[in-house]
Amino acid sequence: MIDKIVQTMAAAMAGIRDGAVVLIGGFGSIGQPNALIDGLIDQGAKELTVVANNAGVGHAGLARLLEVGRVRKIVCSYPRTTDPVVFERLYREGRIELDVVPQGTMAERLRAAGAGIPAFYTPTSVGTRLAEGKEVREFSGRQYVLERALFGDVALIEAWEADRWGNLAYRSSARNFNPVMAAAAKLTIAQAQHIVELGALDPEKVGTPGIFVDRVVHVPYGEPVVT
Amino acid sequence: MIDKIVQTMAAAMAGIRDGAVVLIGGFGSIGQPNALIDGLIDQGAKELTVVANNAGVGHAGLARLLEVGRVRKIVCSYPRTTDPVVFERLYREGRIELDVVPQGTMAERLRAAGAGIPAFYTPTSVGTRLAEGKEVREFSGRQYVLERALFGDVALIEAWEADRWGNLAYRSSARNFNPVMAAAAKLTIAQAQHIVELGALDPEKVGTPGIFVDRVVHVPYGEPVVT
Amino acid sequence: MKAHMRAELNGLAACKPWTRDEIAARAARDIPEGFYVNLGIGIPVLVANYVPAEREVIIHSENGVLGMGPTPEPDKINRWLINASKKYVTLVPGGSYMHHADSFAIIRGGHLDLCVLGAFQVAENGDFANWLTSADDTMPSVGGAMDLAVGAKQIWVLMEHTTKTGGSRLLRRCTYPLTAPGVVKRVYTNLAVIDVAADGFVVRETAPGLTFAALQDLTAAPLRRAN
Amino acid sequence: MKAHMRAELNGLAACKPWTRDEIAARAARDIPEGFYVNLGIGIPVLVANYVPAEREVIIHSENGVLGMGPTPEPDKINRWLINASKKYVTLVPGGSYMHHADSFAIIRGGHLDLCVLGAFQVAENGDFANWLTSADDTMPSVGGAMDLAVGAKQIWVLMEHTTKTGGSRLLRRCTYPLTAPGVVKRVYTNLAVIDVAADGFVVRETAPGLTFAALQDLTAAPLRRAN
Repeated sequence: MIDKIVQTMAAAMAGIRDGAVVLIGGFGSIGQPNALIDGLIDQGAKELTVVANNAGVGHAGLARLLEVGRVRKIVCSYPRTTDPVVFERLYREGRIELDVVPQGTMAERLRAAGAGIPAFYTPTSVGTRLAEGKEVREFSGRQYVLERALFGDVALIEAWEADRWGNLAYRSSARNFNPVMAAAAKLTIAQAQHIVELGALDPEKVGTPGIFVDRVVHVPYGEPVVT
Repeated sequence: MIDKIVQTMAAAMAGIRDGAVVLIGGFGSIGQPNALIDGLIDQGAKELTVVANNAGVGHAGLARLLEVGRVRKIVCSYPRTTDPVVFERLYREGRIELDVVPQGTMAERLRAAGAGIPAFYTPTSVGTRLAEGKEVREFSGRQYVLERALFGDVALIEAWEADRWGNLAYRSSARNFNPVMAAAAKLTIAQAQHIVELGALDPEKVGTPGIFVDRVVHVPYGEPVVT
Repeated sequence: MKAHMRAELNGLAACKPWTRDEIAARAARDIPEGFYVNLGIGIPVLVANYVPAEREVIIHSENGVLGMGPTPEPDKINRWLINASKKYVTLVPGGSYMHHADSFAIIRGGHLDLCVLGAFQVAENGDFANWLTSADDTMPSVGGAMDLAVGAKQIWVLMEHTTKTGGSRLLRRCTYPLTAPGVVKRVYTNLAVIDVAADGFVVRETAPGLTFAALQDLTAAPLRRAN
Repeated sequence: MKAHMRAELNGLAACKPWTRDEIAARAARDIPEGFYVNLGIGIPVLVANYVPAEREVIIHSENGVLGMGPTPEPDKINRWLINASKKYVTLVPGGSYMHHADSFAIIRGGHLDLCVLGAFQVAENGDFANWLTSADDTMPSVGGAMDLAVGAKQIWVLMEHTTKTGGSRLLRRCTYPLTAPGVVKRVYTNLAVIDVAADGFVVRETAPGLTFAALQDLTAAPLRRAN
């Protein structure tokens, strides 16, 4: 019997190595797998490259991962938040590397990684400093930059419901980056508010089929707090 | 009030020009918009390029569109069917052009067209005759071919449910090419078995949001027949 | 005394600049029914409050919401539903959710009729800058702005006409790093509604009591009157 | 009398070649629990019937079905649910539906553990041909074969060992146009189970009563015995 549900956070985090590229779902705090981030802190992997839309708020979740010094580099679209105190200090002190990627390009690069597309052309950022040094090519009279797939060694995902095959369903705008990140990593770990019986999820609204998910942890934390 | 539901097939087909590239949804007869194909035959546009997974079975639907001489070229992955009599004759007589595209490449080229990606690299077909004459490029030690987005002037789509904003929900494997084609065309026309009130579709399982749909026709034809 | 300050004293004595809400309301008036619109952070998000109730305009939020409704009553908040500014919103009947790659496929693929963005600077050639105020910003945050700028069919900018120190935000050429070149179609400021035509800025409307000459004095690029 | 016909008389007198169902059953035995598998048209689809009921193997069909179950009872057919061979199938609990681009993202993105395909020819270097029997086929139909061939983690071929006229389908080099170069890992025929190793074909098992020498006589490429 396939059972991807793991009973301890330690089991969920097993095997994550120093230097790993870690994709972290969420848009702000909605859909962000905070319990898994805390699990990763306890697990101890360091020198990480984190890919996430933001760079942490206050001192919890992603900000805490940065604060305890585990992140060498962050790839994100929008480090500015209501309280980016941790990232700001590390960045100013030159203790963290920042790679700013347009949000849609980040989403598409992750999607490409999951879909077996090594590279694609996009109009986004042409003629701006974010296209500097990149290959630019014309198709049908318009210019596009070449962007590469963005793979993860690990993806940390948050979902609303999960079953033992790792099928995930999301809730409202908490879907965001989670499905593309789940497909883009070698090892995908999901936290879910609810574990349901196999067959309980509507097959028309599975947001991430279990083929993309390796481990599921039950984390019924209740309502997220917008930060 | 936005109302994309049209009352006549003539209104649904208005403006389709000779020479148009017409994307036709479906995998075999499941999810294939046969009523719209008949409407297109009545409308009269000719010299069409049709993009569809198959090339018609027997003498109905897509096969009939071919048989009445409206199709100059077909782009498909699998012309061989249980009864490809019409396509086979036209092709042998040199009266129709055939462009065979691997099924996944076809799906991805359509998805790219809808997503603003003019071109991408794929490993599919490298080292085969379908890659002949195409740009091949190496990424991380593996070879890939460059494929271009595949745009439609018109898309003919079949859905299970639709509302007046053009939101579509699909049923089981009838989803297939319909969502990517809906997004890849300038003018997208959908036939739906059921018209529902705005708000009746579950927002978590809208298969095609109305932004991709221009016109909806109510065609409650019942059960499809596998051919 | 600098030219713009003299102009402020001369031309603005009798002038009532539009408030932020009035700028938003003025732009809302120009959005036709049936438009699919994305509203950026700042004054743009206020536009949603001013679309007439009987006019159906469908609002997209890049974090995966199509059909965004107004701020919920405090006791009716769905804590999984936020907009791109990370504020609680609602979903209107006919709305739907999608993941980030699908959301940016809508944006990049040219499916939005309009995107309304804030900006630091707009140039007479349609270039604009809204993500970095100088070359050495410590928190370069691009978000989805570059994708929206090149993807939507039309870009409007809503902003204050001048900086806090009175400098013009409308320029011959942007001095801040670009978000995208040549895309802005119209600018709504607290002082005027200005089209960006092939040959530069064209004033369509000025705030009550503001003369064309006074507006020109406050603007660091030549203005033309609309015919 | 040709060599292969002599061999047939000599070596096959006492031999009981496996039937199509036995080939499928033999392959099914080798599929581990938890594998995500795509089954091609022909003998491969029969594999689904022989996976032991207690072993969970998740079957993918490229037309957007993950978790395909057996043929339904005639009175329980869902007429919107077919497989890639356009036959009615079922969905198992835990199954889900997706559109074609997402389905081929699973395929191309390397998420399938195994793809079992039919073929006309397999070469000792792992090349195989399964879509065109000659250079001038009137109905070149590639379907999803090329995507599957390069996308799945492992490719097995199930086929008759020889053609109807007795020619070997296992060759030093393919003479038909390739589906993909260098991808086949194992071949199950009616006469043997053969690995495709770095240095060519390695026989793991032969049909009851068939000698290695007789098998070699029927095979147009050198065979080695497994250690």
